[in-house]
Amino acid sequence: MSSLDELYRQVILDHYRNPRHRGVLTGPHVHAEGLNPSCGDEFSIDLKVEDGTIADVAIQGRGCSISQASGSMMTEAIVGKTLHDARLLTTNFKLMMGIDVGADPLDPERPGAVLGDLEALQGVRKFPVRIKCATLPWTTLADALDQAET
Amino acid sequence: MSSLDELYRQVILDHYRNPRHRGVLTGPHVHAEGLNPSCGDEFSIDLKVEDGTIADVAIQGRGCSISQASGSMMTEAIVGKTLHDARLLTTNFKLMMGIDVGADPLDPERPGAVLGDLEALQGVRKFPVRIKCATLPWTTLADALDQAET
Amino acid sequence: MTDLSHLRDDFPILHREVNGWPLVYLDSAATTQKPVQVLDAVDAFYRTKNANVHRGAHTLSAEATAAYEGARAKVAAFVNAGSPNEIVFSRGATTALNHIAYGWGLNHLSAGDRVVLTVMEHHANVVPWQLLARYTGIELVYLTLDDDYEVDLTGLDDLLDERVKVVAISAMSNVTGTLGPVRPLVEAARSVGALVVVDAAQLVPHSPTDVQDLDADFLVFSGHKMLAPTGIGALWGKSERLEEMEPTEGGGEMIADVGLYESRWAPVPQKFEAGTPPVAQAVGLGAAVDYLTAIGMETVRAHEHAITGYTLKRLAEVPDLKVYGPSDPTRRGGAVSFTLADIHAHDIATILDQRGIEVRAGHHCAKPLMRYLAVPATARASFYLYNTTDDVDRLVDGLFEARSVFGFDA
Amino acid sequence: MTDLSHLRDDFPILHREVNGWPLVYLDSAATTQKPVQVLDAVDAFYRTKNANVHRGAHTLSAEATAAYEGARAKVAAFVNAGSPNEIVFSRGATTALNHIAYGWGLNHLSAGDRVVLTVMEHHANVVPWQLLARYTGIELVYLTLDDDYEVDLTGLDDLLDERVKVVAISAMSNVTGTLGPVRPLVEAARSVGALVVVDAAQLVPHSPTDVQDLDADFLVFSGHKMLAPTGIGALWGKSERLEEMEPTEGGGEMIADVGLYESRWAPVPQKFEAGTPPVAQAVGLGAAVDYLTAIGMETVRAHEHAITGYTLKRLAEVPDLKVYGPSDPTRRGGAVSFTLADIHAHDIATILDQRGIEVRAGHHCAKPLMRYLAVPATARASFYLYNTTDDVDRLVDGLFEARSVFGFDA
Ligand SMILES: Cc1ncc(COP(=O)(O)O)c(C=O)c1O
Ligand SMILES: Cc1ncc(COP(=O)(O)O)c(C=O)c1O
Repeated sequence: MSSLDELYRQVILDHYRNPRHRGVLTGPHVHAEGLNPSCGDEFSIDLKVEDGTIADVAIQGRGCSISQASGSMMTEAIVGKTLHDARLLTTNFKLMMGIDVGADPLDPERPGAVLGDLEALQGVRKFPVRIKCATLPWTTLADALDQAET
Repeated sequence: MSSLDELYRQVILDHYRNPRHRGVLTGPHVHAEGLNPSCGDEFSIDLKVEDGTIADVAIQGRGCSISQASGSMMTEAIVGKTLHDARLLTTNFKLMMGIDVGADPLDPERPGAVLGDLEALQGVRKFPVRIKCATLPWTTLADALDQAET
Repeated sequence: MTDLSHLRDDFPILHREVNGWPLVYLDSAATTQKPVQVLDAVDAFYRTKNANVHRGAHTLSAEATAAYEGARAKVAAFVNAGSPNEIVFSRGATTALNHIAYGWGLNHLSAGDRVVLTVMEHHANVVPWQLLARYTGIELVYLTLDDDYEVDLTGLDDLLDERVKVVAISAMSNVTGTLGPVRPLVEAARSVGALVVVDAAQLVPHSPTDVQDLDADFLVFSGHKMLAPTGIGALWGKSERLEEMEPTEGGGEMIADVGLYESRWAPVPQKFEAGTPPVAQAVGLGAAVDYLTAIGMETVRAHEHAITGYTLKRLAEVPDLKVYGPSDPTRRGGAVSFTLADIHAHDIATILDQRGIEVRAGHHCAKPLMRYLAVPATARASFYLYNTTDDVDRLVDGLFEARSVFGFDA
Repeated sequence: MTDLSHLRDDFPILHREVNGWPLVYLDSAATTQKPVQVLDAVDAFYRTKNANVHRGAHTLSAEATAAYEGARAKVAAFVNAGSPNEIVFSRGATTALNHIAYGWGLNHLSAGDRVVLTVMEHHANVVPWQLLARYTGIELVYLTLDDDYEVDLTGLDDLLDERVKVVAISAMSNVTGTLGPVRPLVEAARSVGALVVVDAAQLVPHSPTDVQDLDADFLVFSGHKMLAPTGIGALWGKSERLEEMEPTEGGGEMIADVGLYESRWAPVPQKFEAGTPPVAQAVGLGAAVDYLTAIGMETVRAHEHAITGYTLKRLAEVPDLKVYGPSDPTRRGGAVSFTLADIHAHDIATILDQRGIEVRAGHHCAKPLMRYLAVPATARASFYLYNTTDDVDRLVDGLFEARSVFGFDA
């Protein structure tokens, strides 16, 4: 497979064109916004947290296929997870992107560790300038998780 | 003669160490000041003008041997001259320095054209960075002449 | 089309490969590549006459000063300035615009005064005025674009009144290629006594420029966008304007005298060149000006009109592609922004980059314009004298691949 | 003495002649010469990866950005900054000091606040504060020198009170070679909550520098005085201080978002780097830092102590010569200012230049100091790693010739 085909997997284009959980939440929720100033990509997230678990999520954003697909896939991966597992997932995602987060890869058997569909994004790693596209939703999520925990 | 010897003629060192007409004038006179910002040389001149003739002159200043000697020699050359002849001398001096003043050299027979001792300064021409030292008194004089004429 | 392809040999970088393909550099509006003539001039300066300028009585310093001031004279001649003293060297167009906003604006503008801009301005000609507004309370007013992406002057008469003190306009947009209507604005501004500031960062590199003929008050540009090194640019100002301006930086060289509590300034242009200037970079700019002059700026412009025309024609063959910019290639510059179907500009740039084709994607430091055009990002191909129709053909091939990667029919 | 003479081969200019003599360059305090390693790094950048930084999704832009940010990391490590984000690239020390005065000072100082300077400051660390005084009404207060040209701290306790908000001091005088007492001043300033700004233009090139250990708030230096190209310098600031600082220039790159009337800034350090930065020059500074690191800054300093000591010893042989600067060569920098009998400094410089020896003559951009020392001008020999005792011997021979030209006994 050429690196372009690895980057633009079918599932990524599908999420780009049909983003999941798009919109805003009503009722109590936390909200966070992220921006990539160098390229202008925007991402925002609403999280509804119940008993330490992500009960619902909604996202909005504008940007390239990578950032938007990453965000859409992220919503599917975190909904229903505990805040803790969502954090583990964030760590694991960044590790997959080759970002040194000062931690080892997680035991792939742990629920928070399973990237699933998100693994389609591993082709991004070969495109260093696009890594920040893929991680924008995750840094925004981290922000929302911080809020949810305080 | 080496170019250094040409530059530092005995007569120049003599004027540097024993500047003529040093001081200030009392009574009515015009006054002008000049500064060479890049090297800090300073020069000021008082001119007493009677009937269109330079009746007396006094100078003050600090700086290198070239600027100070040029000023001292200038006082000897202009005292007793008409304003017009002092201007001609200024032109001639600048021409000697190789400065394009948009005029031809003057007839050497004309009283205003005779540089006399000042010709000792022609060695400066070989030292382009020092030309502005030699001309500082003359641009200051030009300023004073402007005032005397208005 | 004027064939300048023989010049490509002067540009070492054009012979490198990117991702296994020969480089096609289509990002000259961001920064241009450098010919060996410029690189050699800079190198030779360091190897033979490097010294600090203006301060020294020694030979090296005199030679360095002559090289530096010689570059000033070349730049002055290149834009037909009235005198080399009307050229202030700055780090680039951005710094120059800030000098104007602060150095002139802080001392001449006050609350309620207006500065007229256009929505197509680069951030460099927006943010300094916003910063100035914080300190002075001036108001910013924007001209918009018409349907063919030209600056819309219809409302100008209503807009211009005695409150307007400055009109600051880009002579050529780095996004749409639109030529700013400098002449009509100069005329209109004069009628209310306003100053005109021209951001010529995209004009001077690409077109003959005559500041006396344009008759604005200030005009700025960057060396790195015209074959010269990074770190150097120029601010041209009419003598009277420069005299009115206060220095924005204090330090060595810009002074006549420094006391403990007060100082007096050196004459223009030194007054605006505090500290050790970018000497070698100025020398490089001088060499770039020599290079461009030898080719002839009319030739440069003609070549760009031709290649822009060819590009617009070929892009029209790509389905779902939309160009943002004037349609007549002879009435615009060689920065061509576009979108392609629902493929985001960054994805286009990545796909092209895989084929060694370097285009820019994003907001191009013109967020107000992107909002005005209601497009989050565009891809942009921009040209200079070293580009050929082959480059354009490879661009178009790449765009067809982008379509196919994103599942569109070729 | 540490023999670094093998390094001379790295400096092409040292092989040229001046007025028929091999060049003896004794003006490194004004600007240093450049080794081929630096010239090659700059050239290679332009030939292989030149592009604008931060803005692009393409390979060239990514490579250029990596080179630029890599240079920032090198510079940060060189002065032991807490993080590369504490390094702001600027045009030079002068621009950096202006950034501090305006960017921090305008927003934190007001009428009656005091800034403490010393009489030995370079204009770059005087005029920005004077300009700030115009806008804010702050007062400047000066520390003087003692008999051995050291900063006199005896009156410090009386001087320091809660009005003092900033202490801005040179870490090494470019005239006398005096080392500014940064440590005691940091301690004293802390006691009244004042900030410390260090002008390290002459320190960083010549001595190991550890900003965390010095513990000041801001520290600035210029690349061209440490083997790097002109047009680049650095502002180091503690993170908290940089966060408190407002941008002094607006434009591209320094923004998070730009609206028509308001904008939001990018994070530090981008917030202070509006427009296209001096990319290639930063890369050159990175290469210079590599070069100096390979030699070792301890070695550089030891070499300069040795050559300064030798110079002071040899100058003592010249009758009627007076040195302005501390007498202990290990407690001072390698800038040696002097006068000789009644021979004006410019005449000394010209006579030396006739023998290919380049020294500086004048006020050295330190007019307050010249007035304080009551001397209109000095000649100055200043050294760097490429100077040898032979250079000093030729200087001394030249000074004897100056004596003879001016009619003194040898
Ligand atoms: C129209 C325009 N103005 C100003 C600038 C700013 O130039 P620089 O980044 O060289 O300061 C640019 C380039 O980015 C530009 O295209
Ligand atoms: C002590 C000192 N401070 C500041 C400066 C200013 O540096 P630059 O001219 O590189 O901005 C210099 C050099 O001239 C200096 O010697």
